[in-house]
Amino acid sequence: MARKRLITAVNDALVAEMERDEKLIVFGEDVELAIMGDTRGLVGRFGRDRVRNSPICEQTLTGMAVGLASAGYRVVLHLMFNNFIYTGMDAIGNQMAKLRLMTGGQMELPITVIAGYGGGNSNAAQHSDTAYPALMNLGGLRVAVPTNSADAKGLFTTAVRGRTPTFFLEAAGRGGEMGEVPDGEHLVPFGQADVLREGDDVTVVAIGTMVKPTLRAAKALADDGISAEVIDPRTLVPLDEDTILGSVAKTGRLVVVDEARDRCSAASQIAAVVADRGFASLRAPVRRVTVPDVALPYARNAEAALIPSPERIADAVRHVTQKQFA
Amino acid sequence: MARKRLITAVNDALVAEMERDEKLIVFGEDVELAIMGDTRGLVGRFGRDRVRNSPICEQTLTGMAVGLASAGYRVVLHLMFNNFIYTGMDAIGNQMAKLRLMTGGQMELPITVIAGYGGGNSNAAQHSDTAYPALMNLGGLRVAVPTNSADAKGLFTTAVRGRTPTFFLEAAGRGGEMGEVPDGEHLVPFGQADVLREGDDVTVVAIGTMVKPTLRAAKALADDGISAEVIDPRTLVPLDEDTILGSVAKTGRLVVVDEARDRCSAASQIAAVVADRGFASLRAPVRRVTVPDVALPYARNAEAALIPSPERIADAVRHVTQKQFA
Amino acid sequence: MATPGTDVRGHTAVTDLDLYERMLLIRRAEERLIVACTDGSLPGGVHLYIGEEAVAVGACAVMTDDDFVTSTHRGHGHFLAKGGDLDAMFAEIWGRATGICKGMGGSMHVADVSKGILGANGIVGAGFAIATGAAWGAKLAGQGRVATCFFGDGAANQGSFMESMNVSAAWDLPTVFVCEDNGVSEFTVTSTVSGGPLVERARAFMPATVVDGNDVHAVRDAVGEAVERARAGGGPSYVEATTYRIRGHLEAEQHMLGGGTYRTDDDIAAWQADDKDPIARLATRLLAEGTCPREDLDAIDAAVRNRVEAAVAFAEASPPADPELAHTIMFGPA
Amino acid sequence: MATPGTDVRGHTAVTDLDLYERMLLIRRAEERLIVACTDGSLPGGVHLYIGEEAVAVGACAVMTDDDFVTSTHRGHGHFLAKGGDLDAMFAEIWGRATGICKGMGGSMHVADVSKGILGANGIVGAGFAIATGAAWGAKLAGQGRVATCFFGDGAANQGSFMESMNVSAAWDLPTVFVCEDNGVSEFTVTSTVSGGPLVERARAFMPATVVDGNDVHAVRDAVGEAVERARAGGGPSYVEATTYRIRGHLEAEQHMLGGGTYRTDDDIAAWQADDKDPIARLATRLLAEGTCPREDLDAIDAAVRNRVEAAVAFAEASPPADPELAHTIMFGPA
Ligand SMILES: Cc1ncc(C[n+]2csc(CCOP(=O)(O)OP(=O)(O)O)c2C)c(N)n1
Ligand SMILES: Cc1ncc(C[n+]2csc(CCOP(=O)(O)OP(=O)(O)O)c2C)c(N)n1
Ligand SMILES: [Mg+2]
Ligand SMILES: [Mg+2]
Repeated sequence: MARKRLITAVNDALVAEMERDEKLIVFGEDVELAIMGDTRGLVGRFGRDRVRNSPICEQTLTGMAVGLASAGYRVVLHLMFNNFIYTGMDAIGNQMAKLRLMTGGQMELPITVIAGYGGGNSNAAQHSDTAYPALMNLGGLRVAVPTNSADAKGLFTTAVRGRTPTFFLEAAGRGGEMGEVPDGEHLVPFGQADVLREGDDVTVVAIGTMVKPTLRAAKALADDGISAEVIDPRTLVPLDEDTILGSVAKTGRLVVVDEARDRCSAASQIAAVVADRGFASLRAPVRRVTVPDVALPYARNAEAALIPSPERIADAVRHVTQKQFA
Repeated sequence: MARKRLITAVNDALVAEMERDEKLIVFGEDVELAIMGDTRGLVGRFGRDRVRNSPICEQTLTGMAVGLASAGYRVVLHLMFNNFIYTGMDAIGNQMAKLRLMTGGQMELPITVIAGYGGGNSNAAQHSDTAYPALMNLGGLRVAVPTNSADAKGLFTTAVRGRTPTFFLEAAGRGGEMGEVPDGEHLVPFGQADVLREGDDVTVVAIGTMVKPTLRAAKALADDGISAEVIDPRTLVPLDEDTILGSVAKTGRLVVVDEARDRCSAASQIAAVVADRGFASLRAPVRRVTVPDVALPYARNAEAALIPSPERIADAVRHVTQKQFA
Repeated sequence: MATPGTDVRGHTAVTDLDLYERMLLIRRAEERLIVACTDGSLPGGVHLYIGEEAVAVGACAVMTDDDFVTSTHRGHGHFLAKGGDLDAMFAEIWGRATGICKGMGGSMHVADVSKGILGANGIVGAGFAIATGAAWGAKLAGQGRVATCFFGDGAANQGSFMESMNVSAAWDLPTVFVCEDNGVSEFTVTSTVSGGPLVERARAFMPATVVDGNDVHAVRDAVGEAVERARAGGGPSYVEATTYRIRGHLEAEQHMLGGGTYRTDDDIAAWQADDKDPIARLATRLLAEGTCPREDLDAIDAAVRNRVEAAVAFAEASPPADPELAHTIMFGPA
Repeated sequence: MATPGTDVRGHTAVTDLDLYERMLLIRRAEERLIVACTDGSLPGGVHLYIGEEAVAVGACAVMTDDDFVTSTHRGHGHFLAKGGDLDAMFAEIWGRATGICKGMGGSMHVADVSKGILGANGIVGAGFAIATGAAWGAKLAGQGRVATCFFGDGAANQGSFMESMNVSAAWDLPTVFVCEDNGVSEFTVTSTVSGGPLVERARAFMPATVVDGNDVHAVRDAVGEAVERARAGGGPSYVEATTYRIRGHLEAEQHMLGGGTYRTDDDIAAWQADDKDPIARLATRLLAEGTCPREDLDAIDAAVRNRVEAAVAFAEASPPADPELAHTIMFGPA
């Protein structure tokens, strides 16, 4: 165990996987000097054949990942920000997500795409989207949203060793906190949620960046005698529905916290699943705490007003734990 | 009133709007000879300045729409198939959906994008996506999914006269049925659902292409004594939540039918809204009848197995109207 | 069907009779698809390559199974020319379980990864990036493989064309860009939506040449030169093959035209004439050179027709696609 | 500040002193942003244009408020050169309600549609298509307007560059492509990821030329020619201006470099020298020509500095952005 920033944990995992598999290639804009830090030092260690700055051309980068994988390589493509997923969306939506099925299973695509998501840094709307809902809807793509350093290492390793295109989404700027990371090989399986805090009154599913404000809210609620169970799904595709449903069976209440815009969000998906499969347990409305359906503004106060805060999360929990729903 | 195919109704609306506003421009690949039929005859009537075949370059076409609108024009961009929305996604997600906010309201973008969606024609996965969930999540875009000729005319006219980028999605190949269309000017406001069939036992929200199989299911269910209220939302952004909630208040049950893949679908969004705001009325689980999270296969039997059928819809309704949920 | 060897120029030798047979196989197979399309045997539409056979056959004549190709929506010719199996292709187009993609892809998506055929593709321009990625892999592997991207004159307006040429040039990748310039993109005459000659776009990045795309030897030689350069580490090249699409954009296009036209019957007839048609031209040459007598050509034709009918029989006797596959393949091993 | 007129070449005349003042305004404004960035006054990051002022100022000198420009993530220079208001820009960067975009956009998104400034843009390459669309609008309107797209050497690898040149060329649009070739894209030396000289890409579509981007007259004349051609219906042009970014990709880039480097201090120093710096060069020339004495230049500088401080004061005295706007603007009139 050692304390590391999330980004360093990913870097460690990358080094280990590159040593393990010489067919693992890393590319993207500025991966050599590593704007984000997660690919830092790799080019010096593994050479420019395997770690390569690309031109700025996301549309082609995502398609190249498909071609490179078809040629027998394992690929890590760094796309920097979630908004640039839109720029490279064509090959993501039309090729990566579909070719395995369309070729009758001939084409396996061991591709991991890294991109930062989320707001909170006054980066304005073109650098602060949370794009996983669109990815989740495409089918055929896995989506991981690590919230701490250990999971980052474990999920990243699992992603890279997989055979299905996977988006590994890093909290842009706000996920760089320190955390304990297991030494040596560490894998976290996809589709296994983590119960971060046990509780009896309400289940709060918090995705990615939303874990931290949710834990803060849970603490404040505990002072008020409300016991919240906080679940971090860790991966959105596949989604560990059973852990969530099991928790709701106990608490009877659900709040989902998501930094995506509300419409067709991961929060909506989780709410919908529980409203179906967990209906019998539900004793209160299912609340979503999400970003309103707008672009994030630049000004700090205007941006902050839109991103779920501990206060908004606590309010939602208070709403669903009211006496009337007892 | 006259009976017309949906595509003809759109064509009529386009002609009328082009006559009404000489700043309305139509462009896209093959809009002159009009592969889809909706832009047929326009170039002969209005000339190549206003109706223009474009090169194949969706990424730039969507951005050009933004530039042309900024220069004071009203724009109709034809993107042919929903899958090509991914190709042009950059300017859709990063510009169209955001510039109004980002410029502090300086930029209004009266843009209507037309594209066909959905499967059922053995067009295979790259020509059969239903992409509205991604569009709905972007914020700042309106989405219309007309299901009959009259609404097509009315919604299209409203879309074109609006000031916000709007996606007007046509059922590819399966929405060309005949229907009565009002003569002369006909506008259907956005955000007003249509109750296609009244019922007491269950509310079924059916989106776009799913209206037809849902009405068929409703008929079969009626024979079994189950009375289904069928609602066509007509626009997904804005969504007429009140009509849906009002219906669920009466029936206590909800099934949502959507040709999108399940995860983060419009169905999930509607289910989530009702699980929150309509919870007090709900007496049964909320079911979604959607396409599984896979790419649509080519072979007719394999494709048909995935698209919601009257049987699957009826089964879902039977499930939520079981005695145990009475 | 052909036995590969090595010719004087160092690439895999394919005899003129092999070229003839391959072009004819594509032609007869697609003529049969017209029938199948008309009689309702096929679940989906087909985009036919008739008239352009010399491009795929000439280009693939200088490749082996280890080389990669990316194809287009009009991909039957590339599939067959690169050694794809006709039975498996027809079964695919018929939507059967025995199809090369198990019925999941269909006409617009025939792929045989084992033969380097990375797939026909329904997204115009998608092949640029996929070929470039495969070419990068080929270069990394260091075994002299190349990746060839077939694409149309319409696709050349997609930005990924420039992006991919740029990557290929900057990184010296063994990518060969083969433009099938048939003058049209669906129902648009491409020159009405294109600025300047396409070949100039490529010249900014790499050696670029224009050849008569209906002369199978001209295509083979030009692509052969490009492939040799790529194998030798000389980087990417561009070959533009001028050709013509005889059939509609897709079969039964007249239903989509609403009475409009984008070309004349005279144009089509001119390109179908014996002095233009790639197969007739090779036949004339073979006969003139005395390489083989008319009877041999006829015998090849008869054998090809039998082969095609056998493929139809195979497809029609095959079971329908397995609907479960959509789940098991899509959600197969993580 | 300058009084426009018409010079012998037919474009709006801007005096050399005007050019000097405009470049200096950009320089001093951005120098002030360095301070603000360091002292924590700004909510977000800034990408500075210092060293490249001659490109925006030279190019915009031949335009009027009716012409369109699209800008980049490095957009302060284009905004000010095209006549955007400094107070409103600073207030925007400070995140205030009085900002040109009401605090919703920030540094990377300053736009003033009333002056044809269609916005700085955070998406590299986004301007190509927007400018092309605006140019189409300009052509349809028939009033001789032009649309100029400023973009970097890194952006020139985005496919939309080719797509937009193609549309502009095929449709004879009044688009002017102005490439700011500063040799770097973030921390990547652009030549390491580019195939061949950029100007050749443009030559395939339109008249294309390379100029000294630190010589404001050279830029003005080259863009002036392009603009005149465009206004006269002669279609698009490409002007490549060689220049250099003195500051980091964004302020405080060293935090993102982890000790690595992508250029040397010597390089930077060389481009900062008086014989390279665009402002010093114009000063030298004005003094040599005797156009004005050193005191006048100093007076301009003093006035510009006052103007900048006034803008800071305006921004800092302004109320914060209105958070409600996110809802009312976004969901304003349908
Ligand atoms: C991204 C995308 N845009 C549009 C289409 C529709 N489309 C299919 S084929 C085609 C024309 C292609 O022309 P070209 O590349 O010249 O190929 P050809 O059909 O002439 O062989 C178009 C526009 C598509 N399939 N994909
Ligand atoms: C689509 C997209 N990809 C990547 C980025 C990240 N990015 C911002 S600036 C930049 C480099 C741009 O280089 P260039 O166009 O030369 O402009 P310069 O910064 O040199 O002025 C990159 C890669 C982005 N903002 N948008
Ligand atoms: Mg063509
Ligand atoms: Mg640059």
